[in-house]
Amino acid sequence: MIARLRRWIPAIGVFVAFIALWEAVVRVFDIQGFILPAPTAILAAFPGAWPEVWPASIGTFLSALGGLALGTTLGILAAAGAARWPMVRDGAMPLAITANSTPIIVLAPVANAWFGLLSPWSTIVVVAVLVFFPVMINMVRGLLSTSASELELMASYAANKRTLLWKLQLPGAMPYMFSALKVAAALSLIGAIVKEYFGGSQARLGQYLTLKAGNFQFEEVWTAILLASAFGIGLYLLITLVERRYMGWHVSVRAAKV
Amino acid sequence: GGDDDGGELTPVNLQLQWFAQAQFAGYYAAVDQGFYEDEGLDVTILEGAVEIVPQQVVASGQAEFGLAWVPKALVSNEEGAGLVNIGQVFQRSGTLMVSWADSGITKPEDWADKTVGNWGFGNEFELTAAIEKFGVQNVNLVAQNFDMEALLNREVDAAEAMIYNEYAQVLEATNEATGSLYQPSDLNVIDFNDVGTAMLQDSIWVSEEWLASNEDVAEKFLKASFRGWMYCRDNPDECVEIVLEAGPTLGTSHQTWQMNEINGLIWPSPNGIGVMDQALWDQTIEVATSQGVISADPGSGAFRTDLAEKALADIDGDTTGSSWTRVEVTLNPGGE
Amino acid sequence: MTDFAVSLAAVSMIFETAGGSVHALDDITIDVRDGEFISLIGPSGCGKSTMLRLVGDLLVPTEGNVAVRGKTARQARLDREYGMVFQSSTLLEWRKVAANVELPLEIMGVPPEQRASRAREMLALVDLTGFEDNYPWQLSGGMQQRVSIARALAFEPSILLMDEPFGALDEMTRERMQMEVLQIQKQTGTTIIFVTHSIPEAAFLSDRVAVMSPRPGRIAEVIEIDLPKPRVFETREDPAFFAAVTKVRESLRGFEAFE
Amino acid sequence: MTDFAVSLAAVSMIFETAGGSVHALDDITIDVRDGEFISLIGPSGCGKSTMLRLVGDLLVPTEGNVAVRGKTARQARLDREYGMVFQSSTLLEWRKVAANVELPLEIMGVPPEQRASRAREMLALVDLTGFEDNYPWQLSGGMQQRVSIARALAFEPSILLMDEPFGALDEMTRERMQMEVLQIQKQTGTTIIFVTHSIPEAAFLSDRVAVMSPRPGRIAEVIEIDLPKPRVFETREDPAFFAAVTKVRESLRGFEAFE
Amino acid sequence: MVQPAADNAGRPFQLPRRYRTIVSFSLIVIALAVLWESYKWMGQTTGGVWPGTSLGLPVRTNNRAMPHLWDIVAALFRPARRGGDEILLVTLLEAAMFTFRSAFAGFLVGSTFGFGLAIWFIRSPLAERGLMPYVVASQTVPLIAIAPMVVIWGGQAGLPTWLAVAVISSYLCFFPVAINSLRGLRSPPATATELMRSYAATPHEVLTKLQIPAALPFLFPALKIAATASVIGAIIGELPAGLSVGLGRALLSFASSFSSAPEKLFGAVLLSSLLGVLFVGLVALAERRLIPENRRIAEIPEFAT
Ligand SMILES: Nc1ncnc2c1ncn2[C@@H]1O[C@H](COP(=O)(O)OP(=O)(O)OP(=O)(O)O)[C@@H](O)[C@H]1O
Ligand SMILES: Nc1ncnc2c1ncn2[C@@H]1O[C@H](COP(=O)(O)OP(=O)(O)OP(=O)(O)O)[C@@H](O)[C@H]1O
Ligand SMILES: [Mg+2]
Ligand SMILES: [Mg+2]
Repeated sequence: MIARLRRWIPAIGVFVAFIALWEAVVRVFDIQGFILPAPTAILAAFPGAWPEVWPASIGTFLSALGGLALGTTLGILAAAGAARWPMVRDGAMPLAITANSTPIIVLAPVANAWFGLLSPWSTIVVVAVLVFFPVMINMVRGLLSTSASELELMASYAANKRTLLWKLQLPGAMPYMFSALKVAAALSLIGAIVKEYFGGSQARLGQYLTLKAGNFQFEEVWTAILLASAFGIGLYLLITLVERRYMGWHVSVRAAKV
Repeated sequence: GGDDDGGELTPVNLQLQWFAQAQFAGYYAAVDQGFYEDEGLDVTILEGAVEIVPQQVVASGQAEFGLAWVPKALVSNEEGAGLVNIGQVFQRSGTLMVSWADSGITKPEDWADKTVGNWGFGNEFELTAAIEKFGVQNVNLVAQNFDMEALLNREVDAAEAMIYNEYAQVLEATNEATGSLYQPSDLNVIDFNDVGTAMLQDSIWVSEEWLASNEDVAEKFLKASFRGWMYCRDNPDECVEIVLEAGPTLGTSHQTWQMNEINGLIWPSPNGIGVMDQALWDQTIEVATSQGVISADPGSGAFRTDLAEKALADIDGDTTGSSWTRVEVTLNPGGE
Repeated sequence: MTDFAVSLAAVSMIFETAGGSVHALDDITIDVRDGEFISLIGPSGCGKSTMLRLVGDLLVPTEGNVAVRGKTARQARLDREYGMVFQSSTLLEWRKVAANVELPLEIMGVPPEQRASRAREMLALVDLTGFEDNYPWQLSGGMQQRVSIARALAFEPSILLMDEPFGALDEMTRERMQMEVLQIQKQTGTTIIFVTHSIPEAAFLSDRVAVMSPRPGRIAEVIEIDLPKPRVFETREDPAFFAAVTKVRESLRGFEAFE
Repeated sequence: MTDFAVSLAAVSMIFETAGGSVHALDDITIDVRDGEFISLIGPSGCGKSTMLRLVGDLLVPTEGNVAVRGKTARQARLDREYGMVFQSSTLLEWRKVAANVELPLEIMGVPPEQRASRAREMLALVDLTGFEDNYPWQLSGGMQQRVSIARALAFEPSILLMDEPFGALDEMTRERMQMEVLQIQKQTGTTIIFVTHSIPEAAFLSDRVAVMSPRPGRIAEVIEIDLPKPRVFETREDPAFFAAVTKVRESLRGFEAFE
Repeated sequence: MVQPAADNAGRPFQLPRRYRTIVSFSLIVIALAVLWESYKWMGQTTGGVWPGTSLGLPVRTNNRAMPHLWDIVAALFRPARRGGDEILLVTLLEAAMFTFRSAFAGFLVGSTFGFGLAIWFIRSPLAERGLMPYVVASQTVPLIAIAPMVVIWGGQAGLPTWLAVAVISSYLCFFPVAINSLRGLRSPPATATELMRSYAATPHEVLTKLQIPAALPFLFPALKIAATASVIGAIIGELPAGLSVGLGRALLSFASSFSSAPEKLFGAVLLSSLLGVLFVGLVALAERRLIPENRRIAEIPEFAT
């Protein structure tokens, strides 16, 4: 338990140092609030902002989670298809890249036109598109990284492709999948917030940010940014925990523990 | 009075609220026609985007001049931006609430129990003021994108639209039922100038601090800009061309429409272009304070007319545009 | 023809590599009787593992034909006739020891409780009781090899292809494992093709020993081991056993001398 | 004390695993003389590889102390005293065979031409000329093992730790490799700690054989092999050789019987 | 690690890889096009519900949400605006070239930084534990909210604008590279690490001779992700930069006139996506050169039934 706490000391230390530095810089150089508000000012803005920013964060976070789930699922499915049929891989990869390189700012109006401004699906789908590619490309590599001898073993059991996928390729792809998930988790929040800049319900972080920035309330803007970060870090930690639980066998997790 | 000391131009930046379009034609024309150069200024026009707040850009010193709506700039000032309005270019508000003719929304009270779109970003104050002013109940406010999809898809019952831009976009869209463009008769329009909650829009802002030592630059900038706008009043088609050059992807008929409507927001300028109309200022402040947009009257220091007046004194030609008349513009599909 | 469990007819295998083509096996013809224990012995790199792979349909011969119980090797594989012990133990690193042993049972649809008890039984057989919950990397080399033997035996295949299964085991453990395999073969009539480098091991276990010559791998001689069955501990003291060992050794040295 | 190449004093090693702790080595005390060839022999899982890792400073003992030429094991490692042959061949899969052999030379800063010629020489020694440009996966198991032997010998370490280096080799190749290693040791005075499962091999090669008992691994007996040096092919016919083999075997069976 | 067996012995005929890519890509494109048009046709015929039901379709089918594909293609070959002489495609290509520069610079800087960060973290677990949460946080800070600040700070520091854009682009790039590299650098087998230890190899040698080669399979997917992210980042970065050139600008102006001229936006989307494809293609090319044959994506052999 103490050892566990000790793991967090560096992170907390950096946090304290960073905040102190931030505050000092703002004070010493007398930086105006609209360029960079001081941490104390942001903290002071929290109680006032809370009733508005908290529900907005929850709404955004849920959309991000929904998109993350959808995009990850589709990414894994597509990767499974691509790993199984080279034809799919050759044809679908360029398309996946195409979809992914579509900047969110244009996905937003298209998604609004497709699903409706007010439909939660427009945000979920934008996030899913954004998340899809990192998951798929990592998973394709992961699914195809099984060693020849393991394949031979499965072949000797006349394992069919489904068994191969479930018992060999998917577990073997776990190191890739968890890396992809970490990237995807971060992307999902960016995606959701940027999408919300382009309309939809007003009780969302993206809208909150535009409103407060437009009103020059940058302390409030930063409360939203900090909340988004907190959610992002939480999601990341959750993934890391699951990773440690289910991937303790992998050398990269063992190596990280030392 | 040009600068005589041999072509040493003073570089300054102008931050727009949005990307190049006829809304900013006067400034582009002033660059194109060399009006700024005449004043010894080298003006770089910085285009805007969704997330750009011109007040922030000006306050942080990235641009000397910024365009902003009056209420938005006043909000910024309450947060310490320290900006001064030195030229009130638009004399009236260009904001409309557009709804379908069959929805029967003809006055603010009809918004009750309806879904009403707005842009946020400080562009919504006229709407919220009207809602309050008429005591409209149960308005479901949603953020609309900067296109008119929400209205076209009937996701919202009424949508915010600028007369020079989004309103035109609806009229450039094809009615799939008839196969031809939507017509003004398909739409009901509520004009905030009529509602009485109109607020002053595009105006030129500088930081107080900067202005203290640069009044001459400010005056020169105003002079050249006003000449640009006058040029666009008298030569709208040329100005449309200039704007099209700046943004090679814009629609021609759309910009022509916009030029015409923008001229309508500027002209006539009874006190001369850029000089604040105190009555409209007072209305803006009153609406803004009563809405809680700003907490208190900013007082008389928030705008100055002296610089604009001095600039006007230097300009030959019609600075009030009392004889300007609107022309008929035909919109093409897609604004082309 | 269908009497034979495995028949290789004029089988050749050539690998193409960047450094040129490697002629691994040349004109291999041999028939393995049903229930037979046959050993392959030969110098390192002569193609023993390749031959097992050909029989197991993990490689397709460049030339020639492999038949298994009158079927193609492929069909036999699909019919799950083979159990394989690979030269490297090839355990799945994300599975604990018991789960590795259960793998073939899972694939073949054995219900969970049965799988678990079978795995326990097999691990006891290879003397690894108590290591069920370890991961492969927590085992010694010989222990890993024993897990892979347990895994191959777990589902009672009709043909066992074993590639140096006892290579990393000490003499005592090796002898015990030899007896276990013979015991299992006697009970189930499994046909076993067995690769080893130990001449006494080959002689002790086999009905026949195929001696292979180096690259390109050919079958130099097939030696019948005329020892009574079942083989017991005392077999090793039998003069016929020594004779067989000597015969195999001489056969192996034979082509060495030519080199 | 500094006369000894390697000294283990009261060394214990305990591994913590999810399934409980494994007491791998218990109270190991042994001194290895400079230039000595010592073999470790013992049942699978008794801790032989663990002991090599402790000497090579790849593991740190739970208790006790390892000294190498009067230094700590760590210092000896940093001084590059060790050459290791691991139980699994551990070739880097992205390097061709020759590049794998060159790896330690690269790290030790040998110039490229010298590296290349040294690698060629070593590959010839292990009889793999012609396979320089193959990737490891294109080699047979025994060939991979030989590459890893070539790699360990390439930089002439002063202490060689070899974990079943000849396990996957046929008898002939094994004998040739044994002679090569003895030859190299004679020339360079290398100290060799050697793990094997083959009793004759241990007897033939070693000055002393340490017989280990199973879990927790202990040194049951250290047997001096009193055979003339250099060992030659005929040594295997020497009655003293058979006596040594029998002695080791009996020592090994000894604690088996107790179990 | 392709099994040689997979090629011969009566396996179905397979096109060479190059053609296979073209053929299957075209097939999928055609299939999607047919799907698009028939879905649209169905929606328009039934008035936006599933045939025979009153269940609404998930995606609208009007001409704005789903313009006819031929209209989109035609828009690319019409002048960008009436009276202009440059067709939209050329205008967009010019914009794309501009954006590519920032994106490429951002990609290089971001990937290098991400990789460097991963190396630092594997060397110093303390640094990892201290900084990793903030690396993650950096990615959840909405880029679009800080892009204007970066541009402002960059301007104050006197950077050329395209460089500020590149910085924003690199900000999106470095994270996937850092995460995947971190995993990859830790992935060499334990025995290989022991081998290097036994040579007392310096951390630098362990890195170059063991960890980096072992990390390549993880690195390349990350670089592909970074490649597409760099384009997205550059486009987002261009918006607050107040530039009048670049894809970001073009996309924003088409997005704002989406209601009246949707085909143009779709055309621009197509082109900016192709920029990403091109970029990823370059990375794939590098991958093919850098990873030896046997370590590249293995085909699953036709073993399985
Ligand atoms: N996938 C492959 N690609 C190229 N060459 C190969 C491949 N597999 C095996 N070879 C070559 O075929 C020959 C025979 O290899 P094989 O593994 O069958 O030998 P082996 O008899 O099992 O040897 P060992 O006793 O050392 O395991 C070797 O020369 C080897 O280099
Ligand atoms: N990393 C580890 N974690 C946990 N247990 C381990 C680890 N490494 C070895 N062990 C345990 O230590 C004991 C000794 O292992 P070691 O590898 O030294 O045996 P060995 O004598 O080399 O056996 P073999 O002859 O089979 O190679 C075994 O019981 C093994 O399970
Ligand atoms: Mg072999
Ligand atoms: Mg061992």
